[in-house]
Amino acid sequence: MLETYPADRPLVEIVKVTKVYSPDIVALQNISLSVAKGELLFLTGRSGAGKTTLLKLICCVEKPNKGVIEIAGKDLNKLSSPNIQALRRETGVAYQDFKILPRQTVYRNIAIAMEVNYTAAKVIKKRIDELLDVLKLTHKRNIPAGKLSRGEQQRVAIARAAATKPPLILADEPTGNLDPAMSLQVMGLFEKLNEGGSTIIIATHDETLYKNNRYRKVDLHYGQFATQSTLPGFLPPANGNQQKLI
Amino acid sequence: MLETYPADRPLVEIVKVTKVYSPDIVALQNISLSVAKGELLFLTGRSGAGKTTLLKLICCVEKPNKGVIEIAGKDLNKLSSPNIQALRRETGVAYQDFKILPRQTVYRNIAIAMEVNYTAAKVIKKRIDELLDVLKLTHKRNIPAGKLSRGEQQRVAIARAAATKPPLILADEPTGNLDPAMSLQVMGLFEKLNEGGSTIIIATHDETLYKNNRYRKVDLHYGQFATQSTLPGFLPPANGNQQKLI
Amino acid sequence: MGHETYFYFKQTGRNLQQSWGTQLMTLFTVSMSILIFTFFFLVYTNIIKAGDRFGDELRLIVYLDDEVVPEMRPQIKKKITDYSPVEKIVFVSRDEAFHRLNVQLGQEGDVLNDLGAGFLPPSIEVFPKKDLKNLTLIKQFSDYLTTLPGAQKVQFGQGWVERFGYFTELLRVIVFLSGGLLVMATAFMVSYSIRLTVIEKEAELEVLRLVGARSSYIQTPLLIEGFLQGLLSSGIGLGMLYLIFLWTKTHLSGPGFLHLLDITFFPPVTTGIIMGMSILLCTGGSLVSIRKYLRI
Amino acid sequence: MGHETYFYFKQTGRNLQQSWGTQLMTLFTVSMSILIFTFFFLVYTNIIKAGDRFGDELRLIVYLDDEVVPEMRPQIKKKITDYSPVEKIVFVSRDEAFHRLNVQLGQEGDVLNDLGAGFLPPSIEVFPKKDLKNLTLIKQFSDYLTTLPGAQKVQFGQGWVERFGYFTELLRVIVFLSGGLLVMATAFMVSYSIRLTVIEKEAELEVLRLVGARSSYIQTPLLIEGFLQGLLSSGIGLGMLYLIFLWTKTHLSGPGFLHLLDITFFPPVTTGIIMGMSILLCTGGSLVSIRKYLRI
Ligand SMILES: Nc1ncnc2c1ncn2[C@@H]1O[C@H](COP(=O)(O)OP(=O)(O)OP(=O)(O)O)[C@@H](O)[C@H]1O
Ligand SMILES: Nc1ncnc2c1ncn2[C@@H]1O[C@H](COP(=O)(O)OP(=O)(O)OP(=O)(O)O)[C@@H](O)[C@H]1O
Ligand SMILES: [Mg+2]
Ligand SMILES: [Mg+2]
Repeated sequence: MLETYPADRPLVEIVKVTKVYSPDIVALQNISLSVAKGELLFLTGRSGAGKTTLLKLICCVEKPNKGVIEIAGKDLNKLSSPNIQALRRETGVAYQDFKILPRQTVYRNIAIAMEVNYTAAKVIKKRIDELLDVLKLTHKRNIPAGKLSRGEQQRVAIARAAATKPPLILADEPTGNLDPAMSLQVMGLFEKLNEGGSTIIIATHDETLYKNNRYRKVDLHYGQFATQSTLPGFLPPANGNQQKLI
Repeated sequence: MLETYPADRPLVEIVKVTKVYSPDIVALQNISLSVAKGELLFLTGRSGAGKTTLLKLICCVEKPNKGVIEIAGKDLNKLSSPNIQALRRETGVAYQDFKILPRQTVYRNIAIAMEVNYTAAKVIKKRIDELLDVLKLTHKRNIPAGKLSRGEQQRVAIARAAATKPPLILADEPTGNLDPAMSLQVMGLFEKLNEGGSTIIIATHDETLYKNNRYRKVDLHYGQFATQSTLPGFLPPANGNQQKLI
Repeated sequence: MGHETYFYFKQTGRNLQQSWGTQLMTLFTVSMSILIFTFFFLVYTNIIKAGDRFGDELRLIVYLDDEVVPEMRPQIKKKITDYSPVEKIVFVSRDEAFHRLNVQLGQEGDVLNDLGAGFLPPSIEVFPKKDLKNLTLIKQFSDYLTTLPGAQKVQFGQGWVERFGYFTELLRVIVFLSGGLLVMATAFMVSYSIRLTVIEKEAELEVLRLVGARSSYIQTPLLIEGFLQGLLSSGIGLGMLYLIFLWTKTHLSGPGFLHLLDITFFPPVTTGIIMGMSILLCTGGSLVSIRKYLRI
Repeated sequence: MGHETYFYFKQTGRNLQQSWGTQLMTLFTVSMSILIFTFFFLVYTNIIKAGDRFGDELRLIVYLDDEVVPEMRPQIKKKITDYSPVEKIVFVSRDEAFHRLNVQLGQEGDVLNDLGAGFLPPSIEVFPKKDLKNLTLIKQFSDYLTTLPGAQKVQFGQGWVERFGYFTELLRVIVFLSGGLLVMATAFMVSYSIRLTVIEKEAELEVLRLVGARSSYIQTPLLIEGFLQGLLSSGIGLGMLYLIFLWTKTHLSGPGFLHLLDITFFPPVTTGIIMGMSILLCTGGSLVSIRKYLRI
C-alpha cells in the first residue's frame, strides 16, 4: 500500500506521540514529525534520547502511549494484524542490534526478507549477489552469520533491510561498527535506494554521514525535538515513483 | 601478576602470530606487536581486518594457530586454567557485542567483575557509583540491562571492563553506539585509567578518538599490519606504578 | 498458490534439516510417551476384560434333597426366572457333582477314588445376569432360591468373589497410580521437548515476525512438521507396543494360568484414534507454544 | 575463607531467587521421577516378597499306608534329611487330614459332614529348604520320598506351583516393562529440565568465564543448589510415595486376599540410599552439564 501512496503527502506522520516504558521511563514526549514520501531524513540525538524508540514505533514493534502515528495515511493503532504484517513487509528495518540469525548463512539471513513475499528463488539470488557485492561480503555468502565480525554482521542487517527495495527504510545506527570507507559505501547504497523512491530514516551519531549534504536532520533531546521541524530545503527526487521488487 | 611486572618491559608481546578460523579464514597472518606497560594503543583497520580476533587472543578467548603471545612475560599457550582465570581477572575487556546479562540490573552487570575477586560489597558499591556517574547511567542503576538503549548498554560494558581498575584493559569499538560528547567522556575515563597505570588497547573506527593525540596507533590490514610498528613518541605516564583495587 | 506451497515445503524441509537433532529427540520423546500411555491403557483394558471373565463364572448352587426328574425342570426354571432373569440354569446330578469335586481337588482328588460317587448331593446351578454383581443383590437372590421345593441349601462362591475383587482392586490401584504418574511424566516430557524446540526456533520466529511474515507463512510449516511428527511418533510408539505385546503373548502363553487372561491388542479403531490424538497433540502443542510470535 | 563462603551463599540465594520458576519445575520433575522410580521399586520388592511367601507354602506330601507310630518318627526324619536338608517335617494323622480337607473345601466342605473322618490316608508333610525351587530338583526329591517305608504316593501342589509361577511372571513382566519405560521417561525428564536450567544460566556462566571467575566460584553455588535440590526432591518424592503407600494399605487391608501380600515400606537404610543417590544425581547432573564453561 505504500508504493501507491501519492508522492505529495507525508508518508510518515507522527502527531503528539508519547512513549513511556513501564514503570516511568519517558522515552518520547509529545513528539510530532512528518516525513515526506521520498525523503531521506537523519535522526540524531544523544545516547538514550529515544531514536530507537521512535523507529520501533514506526515499524509497530512498540505501541505509543499517547498520540497518533500514520503511515501512508493509515493510523497504526487501528491496523489489523495482517495489515501490520503487510506494512512490515514494505518496511526494511536495520536494527541497532542487528537481529540476525547466527546459525544461518549470510545468504539466508538476507533472503528471509524476500521469502516472506514468496519471491522467486532466481530473483532473490540476483538481488542478494548485487547487495553482497556492494557491501563487500561476497566471500562470506555461505558462512553462518554468527561467525562474522561485528561490522560484517551490521552489513548483513543493512542488506536485509534493503533487500526488497522497500518503499520505507529505517536504519538504526547503521555505521556504528563500520570504518569510514565502508560507511560511505553504505551511505551510497541508501542514496541510491532513495533515488529509486524509497523513503529513508537514518538514526545515527556519525557526523560524517549527515554533515555536508542536503538532507534534513532532526535532533532528539531527552525525548523531545531540540530543533523543532525547521522545514528544510528538501527536494523529492526527480522520478518520484517507487520501484517494488515484485 | 600483571601489576608487579617491571614497567620497562613490554606487557603484551605478540610474536609471529597467525590465526585461522576453520576451515580457511585467515584472520591474522604472521602478526608481531609489542605493547609497553602503561601504554595506550589504538588498533584500527577496516571491518573484518582482525581487530577483535587480536583482542580475543590477548585475553585467551581464542588460541593462535601459530606464534607466541606473552602477557607479562608468560606464554599464554603454557598457562594452566587457574592462571588463565587469574589473568582474566586482571584484564578488563569491553566486548564489541557487550556480553552483558540482559535480565540483570546494570549494577549487578558491573559488580560481577569485582565479585569474582571476592571484593567487599562496600568497595563494590563505591566504585560502581563512581563509574555510573562518569558514564551518566546513575538513573539506570537498578534497571535490567536488557531494557537499556544500545548506547547505554555499551557504557555498561565499558564500566564492567574498568570496574576493577585492571592493569590491562581491552576495549573493542567502545564508542560505536555513542554520541560524540559521550565518546569524549569515555575516552577521558580511559585516559584517567591509563594515567593510573593501566595498559590499554582500544580497537576503533572512530577517527575523533585517535586523531590529534599523542598515542600510538597501529593499523591492521587484512590480517597484517599496514604500518608495521613505527615506534611512536610514546611516553609512559609519570607515576609508572599500578593501582589495584584490592 | 502453488508458489506458496513450494515455500511451505521448502521451509519445512529446512527446519527438519537444521534442527534434526531436536526433531529426533522430540520424535523419540513423543513416541515413548505414546508407548507408555498405550501400554498402560492396554494393561488396564485387559485387566477389565479378565475381571469380566471371572465375573462370568459367578453362579449360585442350590443343593437338593433328591435329583430333579426331567419333567420338573421347566417348572423350576420358571420359578427362578420369575424372580430375576438369568443367563443359564444347569441341573447337576450326583455323578456329575462327584466328577467335578474330583477335578477341583486336582491331583489330591485321588484320595476320593476309594469312596465312589453318590455321596454328594445333586444340585441346580444358576448363572445370574451380568448386571447382578452387587453382593447384597446376590444374597437376596440366594435367599429366594432357598424357597425352591426340595432345596436344602444355597451356595455361591462368596470367598472367591471377594478374593477376586480384592485382587483386581489391587491391580487396578497399581495400574491407576502408575498410569497417573506416567501421564504426568509424559506430559512433562512432551512439554519440555516442545519448549526446547521453541527455544531453538525463537530467534527465527522473532525475525520472521519483524520482516512481516504472514501468520500462515509461520504456521503452515510448523503444522506440517507437527503432523509428520505426530504420525511418525504414534506409529513408532504403537509399533513398539505391538512388539512388546507379541513378546509377552508368546512368552507367557504356556499352559496353566494365562488362558484366563488371553490378552488382546487394541482394535483398529482405537489405534486410529490414538494416532489422531497424537497428531493433534503435536500440531496443537507447537501452535500453542508459538502463539506469542503471531501476535502484532 | 569466610569471605568466600559468604559469596557462595549469596550467589546461591541469587540463583534461587532469580530462577525460582525453573528451580521449582526442576524440583517437581526430580521429585516426581523419584516418586515414580521408588514406586516401581516398592511394587517390585513387594511382589518378590509375596513370591517368597508363596514359596514358603511349597511342601511335599507323602501318603502312607498306615499311621506312623511316634517311635518311628526320628528314623524317618533322618532318612529324609540324609537326602536333602529340609525346613520342617510334619506328621499328619487321618483325623487331621480330614479336618484339613474340610477347611480346604470351604463352605462346600459341608458335603463331607455325612462321611465322617477316617477315609483319608495319613501322611508326612515335608517342607523343603528355600533354595529348592527348581521343578526338576523337587521332582527328584519327590521320587526319593517314594522309597520311604510304607509310602503309598508322593504329591506336591504342582498345579499351584506352576500357576503361581505364571502369575508372578506376568506381574514381573508388567512391572519390568513399565519400570523400564519409566526409568527412560524420568531420565529424559531430568535431563530435559537440567538442559532448560543450563540454557537459562548459559549467559551468566559465559560472562563469569570471561571475567575470570575461579572454577570453584562457578561450581560451589551450583553444588549447594544441587544438594538442596536433591535433598528436597527426594524428600518430597519419598513423602508422596509414603502417602500413597498408607492409602493403599488402609484401603486394601480388608479381609481376604491382602494378608497374603502384606505390603511394607522401604527400610530406613534404603530410604537413605535413595536420598543419597538423588543428591548425587542432582549435583552430578548440573556439574556435568556446565563442564564446558569451566574449560579454558
Ligand atoms: N524496553 C525498554 N524498557 C524500559 N526502558 C527502555 C526500553 N527501551 C528503551 N528504554 C529507555 O528509553 C530511553 C530511550 O531509549 P532508546 O533506545 O530509544 O534510545 P536511543 O536514542 O536509541 O539511544 P542509543 O543511541 O543509545 O541507541 C532510554 O532511556 C532507554 O533506557
Ligand atoms: N568465529 C569465527 N569463525 C569464522 N570466522 C571468523 C570468526 N570470527 C571472525 N571471523 C572472521 O575473521 C575475520 C576477522 O574478524 P574480526 O572480528 O577480528 O574483524 P574485526 O577487525 O573485529 O572487524 P569489525 O570491525 O567488523 O569488528 C573476518 O573475516 C571474520 O569474518
Ligand atoms: Mg538506539
Ligand atoms: Mg570487531
